[in-house]
Amino acid sequence: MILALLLITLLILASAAVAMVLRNLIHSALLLVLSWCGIAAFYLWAGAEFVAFAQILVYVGAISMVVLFAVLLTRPARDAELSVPAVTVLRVAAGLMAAGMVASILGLAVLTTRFSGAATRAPQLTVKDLGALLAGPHAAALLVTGVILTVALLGAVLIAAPAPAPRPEDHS
Amino acid sequence: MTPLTLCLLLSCGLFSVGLAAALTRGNAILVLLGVELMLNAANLNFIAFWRFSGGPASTGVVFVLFSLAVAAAEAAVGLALVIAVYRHQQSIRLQDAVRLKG
Amino acid sequence: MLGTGLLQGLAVTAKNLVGSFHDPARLPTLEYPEVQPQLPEAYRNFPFLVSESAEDPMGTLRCVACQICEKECPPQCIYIEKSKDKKPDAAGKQQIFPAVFVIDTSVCMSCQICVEVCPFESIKMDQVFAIATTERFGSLLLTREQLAKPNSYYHQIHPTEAAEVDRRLAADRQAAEDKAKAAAAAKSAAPTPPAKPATGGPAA
Amino acid sequence: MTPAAVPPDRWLELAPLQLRDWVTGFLPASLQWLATGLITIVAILAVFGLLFAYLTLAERKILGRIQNRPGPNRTGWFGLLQPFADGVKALTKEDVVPRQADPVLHYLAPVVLVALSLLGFAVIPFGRHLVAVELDAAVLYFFAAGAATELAIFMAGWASRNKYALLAAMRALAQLISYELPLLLAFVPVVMLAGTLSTTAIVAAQGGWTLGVLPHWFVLTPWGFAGFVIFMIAALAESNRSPFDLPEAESELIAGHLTEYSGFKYALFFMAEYFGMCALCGMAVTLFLGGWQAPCAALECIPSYAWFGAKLLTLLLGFIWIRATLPRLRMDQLTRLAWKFLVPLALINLGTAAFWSLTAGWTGGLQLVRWAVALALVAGPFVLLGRRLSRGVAPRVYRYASS
Repeated sequence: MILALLLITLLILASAAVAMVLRNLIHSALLLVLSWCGIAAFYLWAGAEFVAFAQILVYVGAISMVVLFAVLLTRPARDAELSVPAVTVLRVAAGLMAAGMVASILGLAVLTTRFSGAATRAPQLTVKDLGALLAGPHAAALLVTGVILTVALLGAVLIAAPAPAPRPEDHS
Repeated sequence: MTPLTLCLLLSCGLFSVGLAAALTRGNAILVLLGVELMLNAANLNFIAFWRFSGGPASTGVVFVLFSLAVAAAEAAVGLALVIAVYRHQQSIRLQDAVRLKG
Repeated sequence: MLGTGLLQGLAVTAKNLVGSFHDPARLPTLEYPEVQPQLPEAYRNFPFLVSESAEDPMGTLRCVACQICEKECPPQCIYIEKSKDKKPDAAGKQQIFPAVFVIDTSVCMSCQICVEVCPFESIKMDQVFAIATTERFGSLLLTREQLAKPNSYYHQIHPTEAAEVDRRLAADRQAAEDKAKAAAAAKSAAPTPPAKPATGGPAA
Repeated sequence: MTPAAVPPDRWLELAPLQLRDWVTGFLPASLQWLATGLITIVAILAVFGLLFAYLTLAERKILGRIQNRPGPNRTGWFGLLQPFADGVKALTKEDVVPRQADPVLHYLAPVVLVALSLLGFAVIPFGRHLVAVELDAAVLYFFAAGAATELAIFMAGWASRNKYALLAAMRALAQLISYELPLLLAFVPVVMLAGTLSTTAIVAAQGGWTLGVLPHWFVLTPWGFAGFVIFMIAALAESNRSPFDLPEAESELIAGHLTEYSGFKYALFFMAEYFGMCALCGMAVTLFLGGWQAPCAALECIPSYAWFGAKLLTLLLGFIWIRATLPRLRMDQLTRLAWKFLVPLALINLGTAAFWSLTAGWTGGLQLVRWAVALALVAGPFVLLGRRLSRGVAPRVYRYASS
């Protein structure tokens, strides 16, 4: 059990870290998909079946597609990539330091806290219970989420839709 | 080390990886993906506490479901923004997106 | 309404599927090597040489090696060497014959120009299309012996055309005989040659 | 899996299970769970592998007949050995990898695709007692597994470093994103009415007959029929079958994402396409056509897996028939059909299903009202949206080919 968790942890962290370092965007996106699959495996391990499948459906089925599409639609021009220097060392160092500090603070907090009542058995939660929860106490939140999704979809279409064709004098 | 601690450390590590990517990488898409990773790290926490709290409440799972929906919305809008920026700047490096007027 | 066109299309294909089991018009495929196709009379692909008799094809070739086809052939796939000696043809006249007559069928484009230009009706189009060989060069180079086919075969594959050719040849032969007879008769009737016309003769 | 609940004369029903138990009986008890799992996997692989082999033959034969030619008939009796000849040919062909290609992704794509397309079979109940894994969220699992196949197609197209393959990859992404939505929306009414995401429970909910002849399959209700049609159209697109085979449109993109694949990798893509098709059709059978339920009470003596197989084959032959009939769509027509026609219809269908679920208690004359309203809710939007979809498209006039 703990061995499986360790393996999953390794998979998630390694693929995410490598994905964030790679230069090839397609490779990073595909590795991130692997990481997301690892997270779904973690949910399965924890007994949250429904969430795991939803995670795969949303992340692997939808978000990864959109990301890959965005990568393909935004190929950087060759000369632009060469002329501008890549991310500066200072920036990288600062970013890594910030992330490291966050990681150490969080890790220390986790390691020093004593959690009460470590359950050994996964709580039983059937899909039916989940549906009752979503449609009962959390119905308002569900509706709001639906509205957010709709608005986000429309907004995304509006933002990404091509602007009306520029007039001839706009071309330089 | 209890499994719960390991789960929390995993989520902490994932969060840091996402944060590091968002801070260091110049590519807008990778920054977005870093933010997604941070969201996922938060979800991991919810599930871990739900699994090991031992209580009857299932709020953790429900919250993760909402969080997934919001993450999908965030990705859609974020990538649409990236494409819009690319259309103006012909680049998706965040350092290049310095002009307010397209 | 939307979708009716789709259903119509599906009906058409279903009719074909069912019909192919009982309606020969909906399954015209021949199982080729076992069932040979009935070629239409006008079908033609590569040239062959017509000989008068099946027993002695080399002796009775109509070809007189005039080399017109060789010169006219657009892809230049015909090669002819004239014979040194002469042989009597079908009419009994002494003629040169082709010592070598080769057609490279890998080059031939089946244009039938050789047939059009041949003054002796000696090259015609064949109907054999299964000429695949296991090598690239030698087997596709058809020699005189492989090309020669009797007139009866020509009648078999293109009956209408062959009958017409025979009629024409017979008429020619008849005309030649008549001319020869007339010449002979004139010779016997008037032993002295007629006087040369006063005008138009070549200056000797 | 309760063999005790079945009468003893139904031994055919239980024969596969008994065979499996007989084989695992030779092993020590500690290994039996492993052997059971392995036997299930091997059985699924063997059955669907063979089905794949003969489906390719059937497809070629039927396409041939529809195009007025006999199809392959030389290898073996009636061409029955043709799939194996093809297999040997694919295995012995040279595997060409372009020098510019991304070697890892190029290699991984077919493997991942086949693996993912096999995952779906785990939750399909092939018979009364034949389901590999009983999951609470089985339907969700199935579509999650199916959603990942698009990535493999993208990997194939992108890793080939070929412009046609890349175009195919982008087309595949656009197409699969577009049709994922109607596919998912089409089965939601089923989940609503059955009240469960478990495939076995959904099949059980379709059991029983009215008067012993009319089965309670979901396809025989207005919303079920609409959902079934939408599901099948989306399934055609999801499995990249004609008329939605834009990613591998031969006439424009050579072979799309398959351009740079040869030999056994190509065969794997082919296999994955047919596995995906079988899985989607199996899910359609489970969701709408009553799964392994017999069509009338008198025919229940035939084992349930035979019924499932018959329904599955019917749907697969329908796919082949459609492939032989309809010409390929254009990219804009494809996405327009998904977003402006199928998605609204599927959403309205949700409302129809809700109405149907709310009026479950109506009887007598009200039952007629219920049917009339539901039919109107299905047919009205179809006609109206259809009119919108085909606006500006005049009926085609055949000037030279009129019959």
